[in-house]
Amino acid sequence: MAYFILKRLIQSVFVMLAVAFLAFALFRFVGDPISQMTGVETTLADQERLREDLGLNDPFLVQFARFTGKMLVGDFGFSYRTRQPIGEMLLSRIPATLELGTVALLISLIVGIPAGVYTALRPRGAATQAILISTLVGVSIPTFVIGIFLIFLFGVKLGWLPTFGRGGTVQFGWWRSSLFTVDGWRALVLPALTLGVYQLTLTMRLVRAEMMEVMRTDFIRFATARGLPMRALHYRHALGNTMIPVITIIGLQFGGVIAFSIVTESVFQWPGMGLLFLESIRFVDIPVMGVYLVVIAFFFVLINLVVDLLYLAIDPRLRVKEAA
Amino acid sequence: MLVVENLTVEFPGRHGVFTAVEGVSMTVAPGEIHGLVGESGAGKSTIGAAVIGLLQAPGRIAAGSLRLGETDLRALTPAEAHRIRGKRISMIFQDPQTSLNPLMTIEDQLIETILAHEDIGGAAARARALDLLGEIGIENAAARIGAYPHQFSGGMRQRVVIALALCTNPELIIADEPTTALDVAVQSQVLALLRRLADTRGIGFILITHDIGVIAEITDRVTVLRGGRVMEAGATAQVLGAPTHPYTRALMAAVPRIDRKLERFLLPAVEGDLPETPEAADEAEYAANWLLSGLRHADSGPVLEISGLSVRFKGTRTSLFHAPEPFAALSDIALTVQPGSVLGVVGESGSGKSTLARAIVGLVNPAAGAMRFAGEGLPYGRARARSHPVRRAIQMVFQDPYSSLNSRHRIGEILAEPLKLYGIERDPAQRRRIAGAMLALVGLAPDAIDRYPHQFSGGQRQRIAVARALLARPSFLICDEPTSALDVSIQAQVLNLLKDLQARFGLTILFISHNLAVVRQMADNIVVLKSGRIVEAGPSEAFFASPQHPYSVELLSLTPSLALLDGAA
Amino acid sequence: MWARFWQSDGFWLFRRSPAAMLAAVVAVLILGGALLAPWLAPSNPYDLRTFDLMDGLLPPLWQGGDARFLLGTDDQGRDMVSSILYGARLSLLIGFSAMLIASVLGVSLGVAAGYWGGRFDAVVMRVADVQLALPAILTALLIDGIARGVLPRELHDDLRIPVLILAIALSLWVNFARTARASTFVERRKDYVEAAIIMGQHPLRIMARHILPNILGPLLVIMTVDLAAAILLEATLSFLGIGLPADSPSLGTLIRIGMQFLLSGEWWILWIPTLFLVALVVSINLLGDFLREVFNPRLR
Amino acid sequence: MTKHSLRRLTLSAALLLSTALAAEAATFRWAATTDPQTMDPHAVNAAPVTSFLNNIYEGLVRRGRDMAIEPSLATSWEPLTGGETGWRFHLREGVKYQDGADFTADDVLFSYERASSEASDVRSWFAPVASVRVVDDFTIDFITKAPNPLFPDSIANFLILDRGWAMANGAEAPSRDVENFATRNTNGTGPFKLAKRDPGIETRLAPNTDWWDTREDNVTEATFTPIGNAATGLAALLSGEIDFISPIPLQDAEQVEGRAGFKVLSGLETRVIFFGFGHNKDALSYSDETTGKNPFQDARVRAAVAQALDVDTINRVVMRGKAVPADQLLPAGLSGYSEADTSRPAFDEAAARAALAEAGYADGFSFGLMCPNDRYINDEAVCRAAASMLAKVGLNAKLTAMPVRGYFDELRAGNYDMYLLGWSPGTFDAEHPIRFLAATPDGALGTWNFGGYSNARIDALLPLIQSEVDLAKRQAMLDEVAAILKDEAAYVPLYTEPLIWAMKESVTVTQRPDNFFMLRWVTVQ
Repeated sequence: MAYFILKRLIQSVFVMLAVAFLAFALFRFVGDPISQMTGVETTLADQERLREDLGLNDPFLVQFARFTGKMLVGDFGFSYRTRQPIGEMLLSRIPATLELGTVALLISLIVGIPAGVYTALRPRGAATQAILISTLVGVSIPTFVIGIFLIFLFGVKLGWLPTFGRGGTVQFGWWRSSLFTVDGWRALVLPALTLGVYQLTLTMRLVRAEMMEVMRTDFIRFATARGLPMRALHYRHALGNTMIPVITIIGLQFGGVIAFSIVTESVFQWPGMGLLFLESIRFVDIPVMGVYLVVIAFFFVLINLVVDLLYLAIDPRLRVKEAA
Repeated sequence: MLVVENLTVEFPGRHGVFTAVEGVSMTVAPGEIHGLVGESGAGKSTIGAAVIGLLQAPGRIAAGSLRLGETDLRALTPAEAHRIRGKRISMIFQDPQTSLNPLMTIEDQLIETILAHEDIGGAAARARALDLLGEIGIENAAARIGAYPHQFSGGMRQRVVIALALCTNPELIIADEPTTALDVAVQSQVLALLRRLADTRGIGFILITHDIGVIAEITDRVTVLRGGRVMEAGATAQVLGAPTHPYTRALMAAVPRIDRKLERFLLPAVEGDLPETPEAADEAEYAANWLLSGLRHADSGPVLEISGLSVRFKGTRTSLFHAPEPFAALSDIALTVQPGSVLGVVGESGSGKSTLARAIVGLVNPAAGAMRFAGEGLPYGRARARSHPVRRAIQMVFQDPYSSLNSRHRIGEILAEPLKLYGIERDPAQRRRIAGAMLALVGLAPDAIDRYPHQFSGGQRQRIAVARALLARPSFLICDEPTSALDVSIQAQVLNLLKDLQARFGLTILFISHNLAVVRQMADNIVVLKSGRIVEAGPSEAFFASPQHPYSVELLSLTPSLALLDGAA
Repeated sequence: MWARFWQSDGFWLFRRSPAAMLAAVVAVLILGGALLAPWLAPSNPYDLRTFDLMDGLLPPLWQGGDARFLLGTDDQGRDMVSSILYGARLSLLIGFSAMLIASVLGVSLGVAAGYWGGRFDAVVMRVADVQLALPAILTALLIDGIARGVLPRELHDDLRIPVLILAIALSLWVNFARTARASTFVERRKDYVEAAIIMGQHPLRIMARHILPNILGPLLVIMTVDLAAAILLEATLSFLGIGLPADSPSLGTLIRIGMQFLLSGEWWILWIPTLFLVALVVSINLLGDFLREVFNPRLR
Repeated sequence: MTKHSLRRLTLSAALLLSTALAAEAATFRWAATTDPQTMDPHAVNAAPVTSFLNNIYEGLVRRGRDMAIEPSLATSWEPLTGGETGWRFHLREGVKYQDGADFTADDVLFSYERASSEASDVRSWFAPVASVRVVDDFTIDFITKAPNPLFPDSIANFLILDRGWAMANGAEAPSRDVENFATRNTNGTGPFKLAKRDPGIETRLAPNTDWWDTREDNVTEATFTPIGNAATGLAALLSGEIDFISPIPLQDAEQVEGRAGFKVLSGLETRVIFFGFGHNKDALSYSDETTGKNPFQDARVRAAVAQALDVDTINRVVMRGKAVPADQLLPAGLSGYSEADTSRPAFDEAAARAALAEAGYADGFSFGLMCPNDRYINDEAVCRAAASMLAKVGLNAKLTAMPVRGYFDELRAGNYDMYLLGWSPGTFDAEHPIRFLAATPDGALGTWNFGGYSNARIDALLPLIQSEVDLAKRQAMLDEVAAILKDEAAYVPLYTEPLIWAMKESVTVTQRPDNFFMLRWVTVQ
């Protein structure tokens, strides 16, 4: 167990370093930060001096080494755009993204799993077909179109929900949460929906497929032969056994959610990491992009770890075996 | 108690309606074990499913009546039918590995089942569960009840399954191949348990099996099925003792006897096989000559010598500090195989039979020991060059004919592969010619060459597998449980084939099986494996006459003897 | 061959699944329209000479537009019909090539990883993790950047499409790798593979001739799903500003352009391409579902 | 002089003036596309920053509703006499910083040193300055290297910090790479003070109650939110979550106008959009046919380009008629705009083809056209329109539209044959574009003259223009430069960019052509 976790953590460091390297390799190509940092009237000489001072003329590897070296001692450097310390910037943005992602995920689970079970148990029903098709349409519209559409429907036309931002937030230390005010929740609904649609469809179809398979296994047939109540059959026995693959995919997807929140956040002006990242790209804010990527990588690693631990929790077979 | 009258079950399908069971009638009395015997496709499982009302869609009962006591099972609404399940009729499935929910402790599964049918407290339910486990022979049930299925061995698991079927005190239990997946030792115990339950509790059983041995051992009455129809039915002793129907006779003739070695099984022709035409004979002849021309007999000296062979698998690492315990699959194996002889390797599952074969062909890396083939030292698995001549000289026939042929390749390609790979035959046309002939030799029609594996029955596939092996012109053939996945009559065919080939080409064979009876039919010498060690070795006949090692003795005693069949065949 | 297809279970199921048939019809229509765009389209939206700013922002015919433009024109005076046909052509080109590259890359890595296991497997899977950690937009930027950095300037414009394709492919290959790996693990243990190993066949030959054909089923499903995903991803990327230039629009780019007219009353510029895209993606996904059924007999 | 000439630019503003009467107190929420990246007035010379900080800090002079220079922290100023060239500023007395400190000449000196230091991004404003001399607490001299008539205009955005405050908080120098106290904190003399700064998310301002000037606004609290996505911003306005947004997409103006409770304020920015050419390239980089030579070096070809472009249609369709065709590198009305010749080449395909034929390109040629796609209003659409028009006379533009983030680097690297650029003169004077766009590049001058256009006469005139005190003479020289640029068709000016603000009916603002948003003129009913 301890060994397992340790192994994962070691791998995770590798993954993060690799990502940092990739990220860094790309920065030089995104554009020239200098022309973004200086005004139109700045002379080329002044620009050149700034470039020198920022160490942008050093060889790529030197820059990378400096970047990682500092990061290892917890110094994430400063943003070219706002001159702020990046660690601070990210801390102020991470909660927004995490809350958005989590709620989106919850929506997708709370709706997706029952829907999946239903459609699995009545594969030929009209309702099933309706659900399947409509969700398909849902995932076939580009996220940004859905987002804008929702904004104008619920924000402008009906005026029920806010169109941007996080609404009322509550501060807990560095964690700024919008989960504790009605206002915050109202602001959360649309972005979470937009972000959740894809997950929802995926979860539903996954649960459905797995359910249909499990329902044909011997132990379900045996349980049926023992005349167990149907709900116990469906939910305790069948659904339980679909969870392993479902969790795997959900885990992967949560990473995807965080990465993909970029679009949603930019549409809803949601002050999360994704938005920060877009701004940084537009501004060639190299250090911010670098740190962002490393953080994302870290989340992925973390999620993978959690998923594996969940396996152990769910499936006794994976736990260390006692002698039979 | 259970009365089935001319039951007919149909499966409407793409190619019209398929009738799985037709006009079958049978009865089961309390405390009686009624055996349904037949080969795959005989419809025996379908009958069981029909009785308990769990026919797989789109199957439906087209005609006939099913009555359990006063209840007309066909008249029940789905809800009522579901209430009857478990309460009055229960079922035992073939594979204990898959028939328990892996994520729940057996305690939960038992209690859940009991409470589903009886309104007693959880404590009472638990008490009953404990008694039950005790009754079906699980030591210190109190401790084990909290365990998960995977923590039980196969036999124990099957007992748990039985306990689950029992815990609601049903009148009728349908046991579908309850012992097929188990070792002989366990098998006999489970069978004994069923018998006891029938006698003590007066439960009626429908015992579905393909194994006449099992039938002979415990059933009171038997119904012989073929293609969904009843061939013959009656009291077991009477039916097996004096079979009237030719199919029953054929079936029994095909059963390998542990008490004697037959030269050949006589059996009914199976459709799809090669009719005895002169052309076919010529073809077979051609293949035979081709083989003979290529077979170099290992001149004098043993073909295979193994000494001190050990194989270890390293366990999964779970701790940072302790290296995992290696698990010894084989330890200190020594054996020799003389040219033209058949060495039988017997043992229960997990005894290391297959590991031995895999070590010889180089699929696993031995930890220690020496292997010499035809006098030459044999490199270990990973060290063995892909081009090493022994890769041609040693060929293997696998247990499962369904997975040993690449289902995406035509038979022609599959057979041509060795010829091509070993550079035995350069010209494609010629390769095809030889492959075709070889098919004839193993008794398959020539048109087989352009078909795909899934278009053949298990037995035919196994013969194709043999053909593929022969096409390498091997001097040594390893057969790993070649027939254990097959119906008896098919098994008989394959065994015949192997016997013929062996006799004709003096093949040297390593024959692995868990089934002593089968081994006896093939082997000149015997090696008995137990948990990775050789416990006894010697000439076959001597072994069967008077086994030395207690384990061998036990094995022999447990294998169902067909003494009461002696009237027949 | 054909005979086998006609009476294959797949085709039989197909004839019994209205959804699949409808989807197939739509997909075929769009595909045909896209392939034949140069002959079907009233004008060539890539040829600057053929359209005139004067015709800009004309509504569809039924809203009193100009007879020449069935679905109206965009802000450049480009015929929507032509733009959509050519756009679909481009989207499909990008989608297909990206999907193919992704599948080749992913499958070969996945099969190899599943076959050899051990260290190679570990490395491949960690690389996959890294890939997942990079948002598609970033991969796109990365490829684009490297291409700009490495290749001569005059090539850049011709590069946009390849770059986009590569970027999308790179963000999709992981799916294939994981699936291929999983299936290979199963096949690897099967006797026919071991038989081949015993015979001493070359590992690459075993993977290609023996394992690959047996794991195609699930892969085919992913192909369809990812084809749809690729087309959508292309749309999203162009929304994030790293898509195709507006003078050679894909469906995605059309939608991105259309977004500007969400409120301005010229609804057709946004919604017609969107509807078209949805129809395309949905039908592809439906076909994917259908294939999933065909290749998973247990689900029948 | 600016006063009368700017009238047409500020018509809208004038109209609003009447209604701009202080009503009861109100909070005000507004949004724009970009967040001011810093609160340090000398760290970044970018419109969003300067515009925003003008609400908090003040300069010696400021611009009124009509862009005219008016007294701010300086009450009056006059040219230096007695051999010295430069300007003397008489400072306002009794002005207090928001932290209570007194404003003195020393702060101006400090701010000058700070703003002209190496770390500053606005130091170019002080290129002409030789030295600064504090005469007394409320008098200060700016000595310039040469006579500089427009110096006071050129430092309207030179904002003053308190020396004491800066020193005390270690903000002596502008924060260039690492933030300092002044990056997120302010201490100005202006009408508003920073209440809350949440970079990229929200910035809140509160009125400075003891501001020296009389208030015209009635804002009790002002909240600024950056909203990058145009559609989202508009939605936020229409749903009533914000009171004001700038800018909104042209094509949406009508819709917003049509809605009850909302209004649109559209004027002209001072930015002229134009095409430039690679004058110093001896061969086209992206041509298929013409190799080894660069047709754009031929003035006739450049003129043909100008004639082939139907700017009116571009304006009507792409710019929704909100722009105004331009004929020079700065919009009509700004100081130094050449009234001598305000004609622009008429749209005439035939003539264009003829000109091309005459230049030896009867059947045209292909070339690379570079455009940004996120810098100017509908920039990409304009380029596409232009490309299709050019195609009709045989000039096949290969259009590359890219994000601004890499755009200027590409231009500096010479990866274009023809490019689109917009220019807004920081000094609102004709000298500015000449200095940056027409002067031969030498590192200091012509830094945005990517095509390396070079004309000896212009180079000669520039210093004279910069130092000429007599406005008539100066204008004559400016006219000459304008004429040269026009004959040589060095650039092809298209139009002056419109400026579109949208707000609730209840809001009254003043729109200035420099697109500065001044809270002190905001009233909310």
